[in-house]
Amino acid sequence: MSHGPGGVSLVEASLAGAATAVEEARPGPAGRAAVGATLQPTLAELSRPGRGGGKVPHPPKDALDGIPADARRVSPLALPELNEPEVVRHLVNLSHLNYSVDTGFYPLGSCTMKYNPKVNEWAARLAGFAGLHPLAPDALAQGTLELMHELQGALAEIGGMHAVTLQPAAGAQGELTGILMIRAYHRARGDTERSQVIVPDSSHGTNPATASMAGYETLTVRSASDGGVDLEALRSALGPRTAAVMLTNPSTLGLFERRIEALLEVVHDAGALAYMDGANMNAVLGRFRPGDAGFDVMHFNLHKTFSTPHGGGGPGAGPVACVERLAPYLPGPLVIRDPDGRYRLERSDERPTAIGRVRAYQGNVGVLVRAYAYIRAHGGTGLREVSADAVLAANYLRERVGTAYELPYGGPCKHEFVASARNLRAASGVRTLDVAKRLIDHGFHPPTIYFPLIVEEGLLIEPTETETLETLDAFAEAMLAIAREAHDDPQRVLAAPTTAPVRRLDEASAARRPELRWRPMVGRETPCPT
Amino acid sequence: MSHGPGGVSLVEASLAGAATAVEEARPGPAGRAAVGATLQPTLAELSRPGRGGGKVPHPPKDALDGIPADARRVSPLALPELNEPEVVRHLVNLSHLNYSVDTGFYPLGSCTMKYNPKVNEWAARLAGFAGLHPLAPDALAQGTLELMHELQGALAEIGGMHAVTLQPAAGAQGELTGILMIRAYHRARGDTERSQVIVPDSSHGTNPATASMAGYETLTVRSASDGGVDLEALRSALGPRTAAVMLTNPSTLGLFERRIEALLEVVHDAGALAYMDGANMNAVLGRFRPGDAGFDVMHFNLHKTFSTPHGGGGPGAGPVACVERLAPYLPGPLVIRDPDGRYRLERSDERPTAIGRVRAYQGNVGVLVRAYAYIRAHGGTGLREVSADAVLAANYLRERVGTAYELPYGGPCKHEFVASARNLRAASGVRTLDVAKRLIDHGFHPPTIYFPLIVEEGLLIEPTETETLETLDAFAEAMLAIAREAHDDPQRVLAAPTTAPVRRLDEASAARRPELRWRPMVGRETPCPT
Amino acid sequence: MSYGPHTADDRDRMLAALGIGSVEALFEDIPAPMRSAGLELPPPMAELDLARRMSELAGRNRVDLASFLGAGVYRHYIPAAVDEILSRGEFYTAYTPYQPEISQGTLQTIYEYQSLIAELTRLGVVSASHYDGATATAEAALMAIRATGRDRILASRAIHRHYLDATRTYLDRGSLHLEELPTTVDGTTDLDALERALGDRQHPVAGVLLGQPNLFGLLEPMGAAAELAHAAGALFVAVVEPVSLAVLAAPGEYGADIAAGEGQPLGIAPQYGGPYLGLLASTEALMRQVPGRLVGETRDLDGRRAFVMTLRAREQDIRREKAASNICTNQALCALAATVYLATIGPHGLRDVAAMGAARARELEGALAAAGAARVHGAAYLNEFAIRVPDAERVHARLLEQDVLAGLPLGRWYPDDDTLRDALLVCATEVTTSEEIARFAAALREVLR
Amino acid sequence: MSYGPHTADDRDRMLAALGIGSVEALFEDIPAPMRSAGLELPPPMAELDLARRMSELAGRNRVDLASFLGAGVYRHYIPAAVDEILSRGEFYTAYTPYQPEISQGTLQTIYEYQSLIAELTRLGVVSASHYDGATATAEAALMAIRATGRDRILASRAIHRHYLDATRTYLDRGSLHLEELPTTVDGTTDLDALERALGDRQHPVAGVLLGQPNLFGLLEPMGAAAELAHAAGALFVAVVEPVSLAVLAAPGEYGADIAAGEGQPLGIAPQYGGPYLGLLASTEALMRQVPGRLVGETRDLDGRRAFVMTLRAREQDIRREKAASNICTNQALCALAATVYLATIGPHGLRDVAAMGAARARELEGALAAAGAARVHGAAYLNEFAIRVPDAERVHARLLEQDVLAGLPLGRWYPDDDTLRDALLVCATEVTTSEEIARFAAALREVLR
Ligand SMILES: Cc1ncc(COP(=O)(O)O)c(C=O)c1O
Ligand SMILES: Cc1ncc(COP(=O)(O)O)c(C=O)c1O
Repeated sequence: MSHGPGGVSLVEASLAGAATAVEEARPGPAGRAAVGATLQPTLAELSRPGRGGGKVPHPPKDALDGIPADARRVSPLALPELNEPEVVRHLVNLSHLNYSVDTGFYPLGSCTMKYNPKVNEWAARLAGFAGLHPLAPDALAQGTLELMHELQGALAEIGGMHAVTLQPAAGAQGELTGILMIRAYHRARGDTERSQVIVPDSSHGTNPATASMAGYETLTVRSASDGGVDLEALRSALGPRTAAVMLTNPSTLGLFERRIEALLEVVHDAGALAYMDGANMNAVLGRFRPGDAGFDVMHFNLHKTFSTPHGGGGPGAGPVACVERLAPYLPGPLVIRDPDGRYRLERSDERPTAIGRVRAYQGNVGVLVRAYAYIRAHGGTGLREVSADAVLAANYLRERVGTAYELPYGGPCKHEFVASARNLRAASGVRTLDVAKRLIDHGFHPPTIYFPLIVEEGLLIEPTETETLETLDAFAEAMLAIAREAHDDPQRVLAAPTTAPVRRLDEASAARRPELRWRPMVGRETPCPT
Repeated sequence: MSHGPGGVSLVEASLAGAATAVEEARPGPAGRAAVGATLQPTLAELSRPGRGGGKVPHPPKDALDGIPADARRVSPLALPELNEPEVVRHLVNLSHLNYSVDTGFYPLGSCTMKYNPKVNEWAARLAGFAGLHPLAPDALAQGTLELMHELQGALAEIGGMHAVTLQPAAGAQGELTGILMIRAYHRARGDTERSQVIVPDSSHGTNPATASMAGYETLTVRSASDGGVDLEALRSALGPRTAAVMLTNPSTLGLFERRIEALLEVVHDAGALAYMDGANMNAVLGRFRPGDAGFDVMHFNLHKTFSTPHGGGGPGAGPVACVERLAPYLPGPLVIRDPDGRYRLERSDERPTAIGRVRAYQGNVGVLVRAYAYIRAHGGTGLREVSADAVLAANYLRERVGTAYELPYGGPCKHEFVASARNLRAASGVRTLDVAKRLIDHGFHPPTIYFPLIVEEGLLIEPTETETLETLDAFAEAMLAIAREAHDDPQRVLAAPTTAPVRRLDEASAARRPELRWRPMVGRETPCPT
Repeated sequence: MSYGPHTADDRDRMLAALGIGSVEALFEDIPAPMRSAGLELPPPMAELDLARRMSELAGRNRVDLASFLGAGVYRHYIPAAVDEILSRGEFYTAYTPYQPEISQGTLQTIYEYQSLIAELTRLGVVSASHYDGATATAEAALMAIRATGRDRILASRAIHRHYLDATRTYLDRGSLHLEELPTTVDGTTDLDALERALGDRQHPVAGVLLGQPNLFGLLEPMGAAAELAHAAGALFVAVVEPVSLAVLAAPGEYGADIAAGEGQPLGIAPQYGGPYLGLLASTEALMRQVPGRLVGETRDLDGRRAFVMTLRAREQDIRREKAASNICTNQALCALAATVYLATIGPHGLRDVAAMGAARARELEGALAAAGAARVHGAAYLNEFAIRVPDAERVHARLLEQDVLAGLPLGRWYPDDDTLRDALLVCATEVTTSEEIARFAAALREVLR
Repeated sequence: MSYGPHTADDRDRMLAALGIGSVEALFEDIPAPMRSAGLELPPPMAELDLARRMSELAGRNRVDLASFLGAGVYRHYIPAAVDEILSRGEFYTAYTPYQPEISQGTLQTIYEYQSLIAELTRLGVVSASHYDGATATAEAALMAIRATGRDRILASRAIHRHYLDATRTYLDRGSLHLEELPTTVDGTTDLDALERALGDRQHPVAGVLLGQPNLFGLLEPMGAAAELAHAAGALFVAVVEPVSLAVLAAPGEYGADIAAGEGQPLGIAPQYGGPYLGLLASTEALMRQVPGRLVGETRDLDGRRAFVMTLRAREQDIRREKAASNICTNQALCALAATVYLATIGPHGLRDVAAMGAARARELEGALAAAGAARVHGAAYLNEFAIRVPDAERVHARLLEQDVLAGLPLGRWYPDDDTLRDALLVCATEVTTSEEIARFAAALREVLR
């Protein structure tokens, strides 16, 4: 086999060959570049029998003599064999193929791709935090327990809630936790007929999916023309079978639910509980506390509101906060401060009403460490500044983008806003997807598109509170330029992206004939070199 | 001012504008790219009065009352004002403009750009190493002192020498240290007429520069046609005024000095001392010990032989090892192990013959930590494998490249070899510089070119011992392809690079009208925001 | 400290563009009575002060004991390259690769992760990636329920308690049933009981779950259990520890339909509980039941190979209430850690890790037995086992005073079990030293005296 | 552990291509008698074992004391962003930017570094970058000698001893002269002595070197000294501490021709001595005398702005024995650290750092005076000063037992000076806490009792 730099295998080489022909014909960093983004072979293609090793000492020969033959692995362990230099080079080069907050503006609506302070990364890696076993006795875990206790308190204060569990691993798991707590609440009251959960049609997909996962039937109510929940529609959906209503506030349209008082009143009048999806809390920090407003339970998305990094898709954390009457059902263990000032995990017999665990151990503590650091860095006043900056940026950008795109809903918006390319499509055939792809050529990560599903040709744009005015302006100008391009030169927009490492992908055949892994490397395993 | 993503200022924007026009006309990642390498504005251009802050607490208002008025700064402190997110984004994007060992093959002859193991980076950052003050009492520094003592011993063993100082900050400073020790030696013997240092014409520039810096006259002797030092030329240059001869072995032509026994004999016969530039020791680790051969003093380049990273131009470290008769002159303090097993720095009165310090404190200890880790990881046997792999790779590549380029010297080579594009130039007008630039388009860092100065159209190619055979083959193929291109399509080679973030630079006007800094930002300073 | 970017001047310009005088105007949509005036939280901190506070808290934890605690989370050597790659902003500050053209880094690493875990488990479809071992186990149970249309899960009581708890929580919707299978005196799952439970024609079983090694560190008769399950039309779910798969039979080898487990041992630090990585692999037949993200290979318009999220019709953002799971943000960075770990350690290294753990554990068994504490169970183990000591909680506490963390007192998790009330579950890995083992044994001898 | 990439098969293929049977054949050019059979060094270590060894050594150092030791190297808070950027392989595994087309990252950061230091010092030409403060000082002296054609340097004895030592070493070639200028009783350089020394018509002076603050932490009369130097046709070299330049007059303001100094305080960890960063800045008139690397702005063929190493005819690889210095590998990564530090901390932050150090130092002065140790000198100081205690070495050792690192006993560096024999040089920075100051004072009171 012949190989390129970093070991491009034959397979890849033929790919590269195909690409090279094209490369000559059009601009863009196709094929290989000395610096910048270059497609890479897979680890399997880079693997050579006999490479690797040296990380751990060799065990004695008889180490496995105690393992019965029928429990042993028979198949070869055909993992790739590489030396550290190739692994590192492979991954550094792959990293260059990613767009990230650390390299550019990432206005991905609903996801709050704001800057992640580096000191938080440093803190989370401290040996005292990172090395602590989740079953370590409380006496060994006083630092982390204190941090978690303080974080429980801070989130309760921010939510205007009574108690908090840090256990859920993400927003969606927070939702599940909250809904299961609601079931436990109704059940404890003997109120067992409630089998439905109501969500607005603008809600995030995790809301209805959570309701189903918890065994509820989902009812979807439509939004009013102003983007808020249609009060009448909600009223008629509600009834004795309603267990809960899940509202996102500010909503995934970036709007504060103006009729919130009336909505909560009808929910509670129906004997249902009100769940708040708090994923968008960065818009209202220090300005609106769901507990004060009458919500019963909510989750936070630490990886959004409190700036823990999104990690290419995770990890995050989704703590749940609730009012006093739901507190008995929070999954245990909570973190408790004893009168002597020592911290400990709650014992399972202390709160037998708790719903079961939703995961192992105490939660994504590494994420909690970062969120704690973020909250302490900002303090109460700083968090209020966060919401001011998030909302100001979104409204400013909305104003600018609105000169060329439709704005289906009135303002002010909160942390994000929806625009629509319906006008472009009608005039030029250029769709939202094309606008998104063309933004890539202009150097930006596209917004969330076609979401919420209720908006035709929707673009959900969230600038976040950490971007400079210069960046907002540059993005606005790119959006306007694309609108002009759609008019003057639609082919150019339809062909986008042309400057990314790859052009648009064939997603249809990927789904038709899923290729989900390297072909097995069976038989290529080699005996240990030593 | 209008700004682009990451805040491209007007200045930059007009540059970018210029680039964009061109971008359309030719392939390559010119202008802005969503991922990959994009030129960046400067920090000054990104600066906005009033940004930044929050890293350290504010001092009391009267903090500076004790400073007399005439000692105070009057000029504005017009440093850039940025928030952390912009700083990070700026630098991450700048990093993408660099070619590095972690992203590709870097056969820069004489520089030994081999892979730098990550565990060494981790180790050097351990708080116990990184946080230690250089004047900390010995009792607080036992870990680092033990490491340094063991490293002194290991380098003595590797060099076949009697004693070692770890103080010099780089190879060049090691040379200076060695030459000053030689002067001290002659001086101590009353031998004060020796005012000349001899170097071969193939030597690295630091050798003659060092001799001058130490106040010696430099005599350059020519190389023989086999690349080795011309014994007769050396003999006639030597005399009662010769203080030292500096030899690099293996030489910067990648050749082991075959006449080394005879050379050292004539040097010593003339009463001169023999300095060995040990920058190329990776070729002969465990196979040739300069002290055994009769060299009197040598330096190591830890950033080459022992794989500490080159850091974009440094830091490195250049320990000096010597035979017993020169040991009295090593600059102090050495690290000493007392009979009770405790480590300490030598006191200045213990070795009054020592030459003065060549720098402050104990050396680039952070680099020493990495080199120590590298040596311990390999052990004696591993270091011998290093030299085998380095030499095998160089000879293999030499064999392959030699099919299209001239090889001015016979083999075998050691860690590197010289090729020449003289044949290409004669046939097609394509020069070594053009070959180098075209290698960039093929995805490689070019070799060192026009060095050593004695080789016409020379390319000094050092594959190092950490590159795979696939990478060596791909590089060879690129070299051969370029030779073919030179023949078939010389314009293409002459126009290279076309896929790098910039094309060839106007170096002449840079030197004619040096622009060495941003225009001062005077007057843009703002009062502290709080 | 604020990370906000705006100067006063920037704010003024934006307000002017909006034609308002103050940012407060943008919050007037919040009904006045519920508008909050601020938060009662401590004041902001400069980074220096924050760093000091964080160091202080981290310093209050103790991670320097001789530790023999495993019970699902294992200390392993993590090569330095892993953290160096994970610290790259291009990876950790990106999000779910919705835009594949500028996300090939994340996409390809997920694809490589899928491939690596497929090879380890010998099961073709790997979902990248679930929250942790517990939720992966719960999702595996739900998959079995969806795939069979049945509602009854049998799970060995020797599966990690938290996994069982979480699975029970996930299944707690009235219509689904989870039953625990007892263990025999040798510590492994009672196959007779399994056969009986499967035999209930009235209530057919969707899935059978066994751990390998089980919570007591013991090797279960996976092949036999899988056969029984299949004979009854149920799926067989293996809850596995990934490092062990270097030396123990792969789930695909003994006929498991699904493998679930905790990926933490693959290069992820303990962190007091997470983030970790839920492993979930299944046969290709179950592909469309798989919850969570899948990445597939495809081509771009110019024919270049590229990767993309695929089979997305299973996911919540597309299918809402009909989705296979509500999972959205999950553990991509942890999957990257596992990818880098496996690529760096390699097949021989992984086998060395597993075998060295076994060797150390045998050394530990010998030393503890000599100190007076024999094993509880008779079955074979890999690198973890239970010992019997009188008054386990007291012994555990006394050893803690000697800076020995003597594993987990099993009575905490099995308070009603006479055999386990006096048991300590202890483990060893390649980072356990002979010196630590000797310290443990000496301290134990002292305590037991 | 070997990082070597070759499989046995690879090696065989390469040997076959070379037509040889063994790699030993490639070493036959080493004369047999000097061919070595191997090295007596310990055996290779797996990364796990190596990591353990390195942790063990690091753990043997003690960096947890309340430290008041400065003397040229200062503990400052380093924002986390600095190390994150420095850990990027693209920066630290590149080399000198010989190929500018693929080195714009390094080139631009060096250019930014030059600009930042130019602003700090108010001197236009900054060389990036020298080994440390000592060698930068020595190079500054050599620059003055080259620029004036004279051979005599006057240097205050209150410059850091190591800088003076290194400068003496660099000048030790027979033909050059270094003389020390005395200090007056207030601790600053004796200007009368300077004037006298400059007055020697027989032996004109090339350069005058003063430290600001000087080694004793005191503020020197830089303006007056510069005037005297210039009046005698000598260059004036200020040896400065960069953080102090946020609040103290810049060298360019008081007429210095060259500024030299130690860049360590700008975001670089102490590391027991290095790598650090030699600062070297000069007026534009001296541009062609500057040793080391200079980066300039230029354009590429398409008119894009780009950066390139320039004025290279001063460097050893081009000019060999005629070069301005032998410097080659130097401290680019440390210059990057300083760049990221300055960009992150900003002008206001840098002023806060300097002023907070001054505030803490005054607090320290008060506390130590109350404990019975008064200052030695009368001149003003910024954040470092000397106190007088009886038997300084003993007091220092006793305080060490209390985990207080009481600065530097100045008698070590000035053994023949009666005033300094009983002096401890102590400093405070923004990381010094009031609690540490109180501990120091309490322990000192105890010891002095
Ligand atoms: C409004 C909303 N709700 C819920 C979620 C789900 O949170 P997670 O992705 O953490 O599961 C998200 C995030 O993606 C969201 O934007
Ligand atoms: C042969 C040789 N000698 C000396 C040196 C100088 O070493 P340094 O760059 O560390 O000063 C080098 C390195 O660049 C070299 O290659």
